[in-house]
Amino acid sequence: MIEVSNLAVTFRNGGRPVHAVRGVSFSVAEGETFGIVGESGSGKSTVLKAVAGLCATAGPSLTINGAAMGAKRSKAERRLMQFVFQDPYGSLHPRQTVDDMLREPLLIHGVTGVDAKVAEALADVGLEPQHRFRFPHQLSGGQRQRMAIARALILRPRILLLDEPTSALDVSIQAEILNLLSRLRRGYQLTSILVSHDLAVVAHLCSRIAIMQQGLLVEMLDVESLRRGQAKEAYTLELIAASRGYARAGQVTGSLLPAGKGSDMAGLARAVAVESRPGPSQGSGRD
Amino acid sequence: ETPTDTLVIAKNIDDIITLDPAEAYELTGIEVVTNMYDRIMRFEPTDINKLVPGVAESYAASDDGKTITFKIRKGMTFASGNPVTAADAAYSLQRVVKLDKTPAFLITQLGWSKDNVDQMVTAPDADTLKITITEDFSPSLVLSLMSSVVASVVDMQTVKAHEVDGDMGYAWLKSNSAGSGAYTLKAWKANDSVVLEANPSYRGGLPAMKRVVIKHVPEPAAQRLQIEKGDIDIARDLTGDQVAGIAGNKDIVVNTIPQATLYYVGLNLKFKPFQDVRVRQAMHYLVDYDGMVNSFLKGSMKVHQSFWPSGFWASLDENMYTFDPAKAKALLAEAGYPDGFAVELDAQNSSPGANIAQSIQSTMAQGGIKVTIIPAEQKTLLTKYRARQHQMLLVYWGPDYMDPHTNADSFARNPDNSDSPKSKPLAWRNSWDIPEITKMTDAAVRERDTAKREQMYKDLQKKVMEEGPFIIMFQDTKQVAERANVKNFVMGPSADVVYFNLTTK
Amino acid sequence: MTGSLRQWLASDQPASRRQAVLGNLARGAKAIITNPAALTGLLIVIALLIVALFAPLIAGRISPIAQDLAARLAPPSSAHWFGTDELGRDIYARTVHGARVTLTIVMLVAVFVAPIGLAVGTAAGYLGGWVDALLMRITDIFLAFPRLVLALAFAAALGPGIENAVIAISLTAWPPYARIARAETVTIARSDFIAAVVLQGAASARILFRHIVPLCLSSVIVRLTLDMAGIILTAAGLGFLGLGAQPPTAEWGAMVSSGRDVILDQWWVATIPGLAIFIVSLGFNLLGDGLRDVLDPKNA
Amino acid sequence: MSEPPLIEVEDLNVSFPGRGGLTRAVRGASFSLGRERLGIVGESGSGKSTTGWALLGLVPRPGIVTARRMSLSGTDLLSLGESDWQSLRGRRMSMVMQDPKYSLNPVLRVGRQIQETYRLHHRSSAAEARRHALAMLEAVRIRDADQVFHLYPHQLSGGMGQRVMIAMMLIAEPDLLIADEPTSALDVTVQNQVLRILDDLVTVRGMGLIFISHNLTIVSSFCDRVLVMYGGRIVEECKADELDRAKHPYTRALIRAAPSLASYQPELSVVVRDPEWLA
Amino acid sequence: MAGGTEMKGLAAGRPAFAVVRRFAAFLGSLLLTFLGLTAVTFGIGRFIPVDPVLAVVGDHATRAVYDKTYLAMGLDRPVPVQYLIYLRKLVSGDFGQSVMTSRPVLSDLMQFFPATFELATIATLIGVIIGVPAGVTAGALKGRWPDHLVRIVGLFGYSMPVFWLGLVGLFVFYGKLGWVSGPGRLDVAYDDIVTSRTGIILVDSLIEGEWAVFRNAIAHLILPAGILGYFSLAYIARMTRSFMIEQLSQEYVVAARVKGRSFWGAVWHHAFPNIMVALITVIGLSYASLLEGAVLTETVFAWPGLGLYITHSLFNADMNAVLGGTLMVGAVFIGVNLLCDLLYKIFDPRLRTQ
Ligand SMILES: Nc1ncnc2c1ncn2[C@@H]1O[C@H](COP(=O)(O)OP(=O)(O)OP(=O)(O)O)[C@@H](O)[C@H]1O
Ligand SMILES: Nc1ncnc2c1ncn2[C@@H]1O[C@H](COP(=O)(O)OP(=O)(O)OP(=O)(O)O)[C@@H](O)[C@H]1O
Ligand SMILES: [Mg+2]
Ligand SMILES: [Mg+2]
Repeated sequence: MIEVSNLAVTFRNGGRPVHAVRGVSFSVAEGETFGIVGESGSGKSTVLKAVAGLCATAGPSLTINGAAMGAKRSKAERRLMQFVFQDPYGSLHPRQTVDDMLREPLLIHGVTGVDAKVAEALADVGLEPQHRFRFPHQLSGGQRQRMAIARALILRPRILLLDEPTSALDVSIQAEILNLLSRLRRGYQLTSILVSHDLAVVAHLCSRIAIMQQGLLVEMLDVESLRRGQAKEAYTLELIAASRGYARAGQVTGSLLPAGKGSDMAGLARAVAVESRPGPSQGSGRD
Repeated sequence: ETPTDTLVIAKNIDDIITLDPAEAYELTGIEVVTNMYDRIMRFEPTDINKLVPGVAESYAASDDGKTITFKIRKGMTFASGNPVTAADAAYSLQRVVKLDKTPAFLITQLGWSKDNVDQMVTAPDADTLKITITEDFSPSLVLSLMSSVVASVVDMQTVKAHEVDGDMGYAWLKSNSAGSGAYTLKAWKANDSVVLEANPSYRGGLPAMKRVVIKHVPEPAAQRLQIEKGDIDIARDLTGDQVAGIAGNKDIVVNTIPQATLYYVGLNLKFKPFQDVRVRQAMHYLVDYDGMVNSFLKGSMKVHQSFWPSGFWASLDENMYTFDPAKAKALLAEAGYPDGFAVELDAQNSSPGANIAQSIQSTMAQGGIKVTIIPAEQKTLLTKYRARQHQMLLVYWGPDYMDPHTNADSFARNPDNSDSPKSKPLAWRNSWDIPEITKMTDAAVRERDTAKREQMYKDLQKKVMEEGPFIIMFQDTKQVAERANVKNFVMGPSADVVYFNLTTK
Repeated sequence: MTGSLRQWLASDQPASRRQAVLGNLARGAKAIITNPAALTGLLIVIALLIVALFAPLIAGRISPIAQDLAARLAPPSSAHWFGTDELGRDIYARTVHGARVTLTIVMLVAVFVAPIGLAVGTAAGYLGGWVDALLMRITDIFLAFPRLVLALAFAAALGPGIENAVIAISLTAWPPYARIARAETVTIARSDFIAAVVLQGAASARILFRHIVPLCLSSVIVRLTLDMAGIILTAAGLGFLGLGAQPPTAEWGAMVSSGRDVILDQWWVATIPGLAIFIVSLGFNLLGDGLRDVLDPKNA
Repeated sequence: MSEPPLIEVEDLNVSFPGRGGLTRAVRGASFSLGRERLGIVGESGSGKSTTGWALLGLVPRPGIVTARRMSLSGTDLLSLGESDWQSLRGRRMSMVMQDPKYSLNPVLRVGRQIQETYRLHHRSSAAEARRHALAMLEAVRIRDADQVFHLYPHQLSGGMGQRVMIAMMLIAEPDLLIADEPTSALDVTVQNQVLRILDDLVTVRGMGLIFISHNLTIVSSFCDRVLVMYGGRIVEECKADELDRAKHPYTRALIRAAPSLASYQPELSVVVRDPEWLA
Repeated sequence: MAGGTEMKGLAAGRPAFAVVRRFAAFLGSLLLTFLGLTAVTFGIGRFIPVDPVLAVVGDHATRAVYDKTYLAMGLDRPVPVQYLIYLRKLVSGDFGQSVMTSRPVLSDLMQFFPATFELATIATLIGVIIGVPAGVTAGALKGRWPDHLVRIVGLFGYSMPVFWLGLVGLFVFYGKLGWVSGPGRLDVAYDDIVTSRTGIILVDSLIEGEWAVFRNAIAHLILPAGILGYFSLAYIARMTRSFMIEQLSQEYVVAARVKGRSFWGAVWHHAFPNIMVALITVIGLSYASLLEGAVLTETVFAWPGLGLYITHSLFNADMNAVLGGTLMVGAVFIGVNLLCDLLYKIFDPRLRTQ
């Protein structure tokens, strides 16, 4: 369904080129949920945005349903895939009500029966009719993210791109959203790509997981290997270890670490070395 | 407090654009030139009503009146030390004609041109200046012209020394002086000040005020504060209300001096209703002359309705019109405008024009005439006026020299009413086509019998007052506020007769 | 009745779009009313509106243009509450009627400045590239122009009169608005919710007008209310130079300037319209501050 | 040990008057703390941060703080004047905030910001303060401390920024550190390093630590004791390693709601809120 | 200004090239701005309903004189040609002659600008020295009485017409109290004591050590500068206040207090440095607008400044002077912008990296 080959994205940061994504290839089958994890600034969001056509890529590197996609897309191509953003506070227009925002895509595409469709979309994501005329600031974070999902799904896309949909939410809300997503994914037979830095979240939803580091796709795992900790790359192992919680000094880290494959401390030392190098930070996209 | 040997005058001087006597034609410019240059004929500060020889000592006209011979005063020197000779005088006049700047017409109307002026104006010897005219002008008019700003005598040697590319010192003399007057120019800083210094070799003796500073103070209220504080000696631009405000101040004396400037409304005959003389007369009855003069114009204007200001030879002082809406209505009804009409009045945007216009607007409404005021900057107003694009236009007019011909030439003469005439007198600007009256004016200027000539001008004034497209309303009077210790600041009816050299304090 | 209306408005579960919109207006209004400074501003502006609308009633039968040269420059008294001016006109009546002119100026400028500034700023900010470069260069030229020269030149070219003064002021006033709108657009255009609309397939025009402009509008409106005093005073400045309202129209700026000759003896002629300007700009400023607080989503 | 506990709080209430009436952010919280790691967990808006602010006397206007007792090593905090607070803050207790990007002054060099804390509490020369600051940077395991000293916050990565912040807050060697979600803006890998530093501080220096987070995995593995807050109340207090045996239904629901890498459950359990919990 | 248009080219990556390109782009935009300024001004010259010839020859001139002057001023040529001629002269540094002052426009500007500069600088200093602390205080104490006081006082300055304030100020401080000197730049007695080097009397008198002149100049300057300063104070205080409110809600301010900083310490040592960039913009803009010359103030105080000069020239259709003045103001504006850019980099390290 989605075929990404040798995707490269370069930004220009005040004249200085930033190679955010440097040749990433993967494919996602119809109905599959594909996960991407990696540290901050590794290019996860950028990959998603490139797939969505939100940023220019170097050369043709993307086919969807067999059709090559450029950065400029037609309305119909747009309708094919939708996006849910990380920040539920920034992805909703602050001066539009839920109703306005849900109507907008329907109006753009000239869909009829707007009112009924809006009501249906709200029900789908578990929002009450009373939320329909609220502004974003009158909604909680979880409700906002539901709203964003409703907006993404109201056009019945085939592909859903999720950029850390729960990382701004706390655990209890995260659970609700994750449940909602797995339900909808089944109901609508969506193909999706999920980006997160939380391995547990990715493992919960995805069947295959890509690990990114500094713009490169360093490793690809299926969920079973991930759960078992059968990774090759030190970095992946480190991620897995960290998601187990904090290992106090002298305490043995969970059994997930296979013997001889480097230890928590080794990874730490390397990370310290990387971190301590003074110089301009990568600066995350949010600002 | 001002220094004892310095006279400080506050005035709006933003009209100065040059201090060259061949070019200066703005009130402040002429005033400054008057104090820097002696003229062939002049009004002495000791008696500003009498035209007397200046640089000349005496004059004699030929029998046909076409040639006048002046004898130059002996022993005079310019501020530079050079002697004043007839050659200087001749050069000065020739220079004016050859440069042909704005005021040149004052003497070119005598029939002088670039080509003939060297023959018409000559200095046969160091003491004799001989001028010949080709036009039929009465000698008294010619003598008047020899007292105008263009008859200022410049120091030929000095000017020639500053000549660039044969410009006769034009570039230099704009902001320098080369005269034999009471003062020399120390500095002219545009929009700031003019500073004059006493000329020790002046024939009238060294002035008491060693320095005269004319400060640019555009805001009258600021002038008032300054004179009250004693930071200036003379305030020139106080309004009537401000003068009233300082009435009780013993340190300040206010002198009222009638000026030759007239305020009038021009009625353009291109605007249909004004073509009927009854409408024009009706308009005259719809102005509250006395009301204005007794209120906001108090002290700064007096009612005067003929085109030659009172206080001068041949002026007609009877006023025909008073504010009389009933009479106006009757006249308008007769002319076929019982309900009046709507008309635009262009007026100056600052006082007193703005207030006069509003008063006219209000009183004309009583006659059914709906006036819309279009305020404008003076220059905008004049541009429109000269293009004859107004309907009614409130403006002022100052004579160019002290002979009634200057105003008659403008108010009562329109030789060519076509759209591009040789000159644009006021009659033309108001589309007043008057072959008859033009002839009368031409006759008056030729008349050599003074009494007869006077009568002719009075008749002309009457005629214009009755029929003309001019609602002449006021004659300007200047109120000059002086510190009580200032004595003998001489100010006449025009800028040609403002003298600093007798002033003491 | 009022109680149920209040409940209907205050409901956090509106049943219809209309109720939602009205409810939001009501909440905004309440926020302004409960803020003393904003309320003062609002009351002043309302008072100005009332005075402007009902000027003939409020001024009584006194005409703002009737001259009485005999009673000129009279101090405030029971006959003339605010005294009379240099042509004997009643300053009270002129001040009251002047509210109309002032309001006209203010509203007309608003009508010109906001759209020009918004259009230029948002287009430049959203479209970027050469459009941005070109529009911003033009903005810079206008910004680098001596403002009064520009205003005077336009006023002089168009001829005096309120409308032309308004055009002249607007032409000089829009560049800062364009700058604000552009800066805001640049940040808004980068935001996720705009990306969301892009992904839905909306065309540029739709994005600009339905999504970006409404967001810039509030800061433009706020800035506009804060600029009101400046606008009135610029108009007054033009009036001072003879390019404002035409006489005998009562316009506060022109009234102040015509009273300046007598300011030392008859203070009221210039001071009273001056105070009127002060109070009105105070009103607009307070209201503007209040509006900013209300419109700012952070404070909602 | 006769030493009084580091912190004693009894019946702490914090409320904010606002447009919609009074918001009660903290309701009757009581706890005490020794030289240990105390975790506070709870969902967003449950009053975790507000509790921290109250301890520092920095509840923003117009918040109202009341308590029956609030003391630091026996010093009554409730009766302190502003200048007493100032000498207390930074010196006796301090706070590390969630996001170094917003909590470091963007226009000042980090070295200066670290020194500042020291010089606010110690009369010292610039050179001495600098020496201390450099030592502190090294203590939080920043190599090339000399260079980092001269950088501006925007030149630091998130992990480095967080360490700088810790250095800045600890240079005056406070007895108590409140860490308000100090790692949630960080990558998992960096997160561990920061935790390690905090850990050392408690174990080596004997500092008291209040660790605020909503990440149960971290809290349970890192802290000694855990307070669970819900709606401004402390609904549960237990030992960290006994968290899986928690009694309060909210705590239990919270634990179950998190997906786990180790095991897959198709449907995550959702916290069903019971109004009773607030009673 | 420096938008940094995106360029996709090989050269883009090479730093030396980039610097050259940036500089060229900057020069280009500068040139464009000046071209735009002159073109618009030239257009205005055609628009205003004043006959430029009339301004020279006066109302009473004859047709012949008028025509001659018309030709001499080159007005018979098509406007674009006139514009090109003007530009060509400009390139050789010739701004033309002013009709109103009969002098080269350049020397006029050299006379009028220092007066304006002196006034604007002192006024801005007053605005900054009082306005910034007032704004900071108001912002820090938002909603309390110092805030209200600053806002009301500021608003008063914002709303009172300058000619009203100017005249009343003269009346009170000059007329009644005698604390300051009246209109003009110097008393007559002090004229011509110091030679004009910079045209800025304060500086000139200091150079020659003429303290009496210096004192007198101050006495004249203080009131108009105070009144203009009041305006810029009102504006600066208001903007400072809102910047301050914004910054005080930032977390680093709280962090500073956690460290043990007092409230005011956090305000001045932490929040304040962060509003510098925005503040510089505001101050720069208000300074630039004062440098344009304040016509009304200059009128009331008989201050021979640029505003009066340009306005007066405009009303007399003295286009050379207006063009020269406009270019001067444009240059000042651009200069102030550049200065601001420079200062930004000093005050905000985040802007330094490029
Ligand atoms: N619009 C942009 N302009 C310049 N650089 C950008 C832009 N967007 C992203 N980058 C840079 O590209 C790199 C990858 O960014 P991206 O947002 O894809 O990372 P991420 O993996 O999603 O990180 P995070 O976990 O923080 O969201 C980063 O170095 C970022 O600074
Ligand atoms: N300055 C304030 N004014 C009004 N209400 C406030 C203020 N600060 C906090 N609150 C309210 O107090 C309550 C507790 O807030 P607090 O920040 O302590 O929650 P938290 O547990 O730290 O949440 P999070 O995990 O999101 O940081 C919330 O309902 C919040 O809305
Ligand atoms: Mg991302
Ligand atoms: Mg918190």
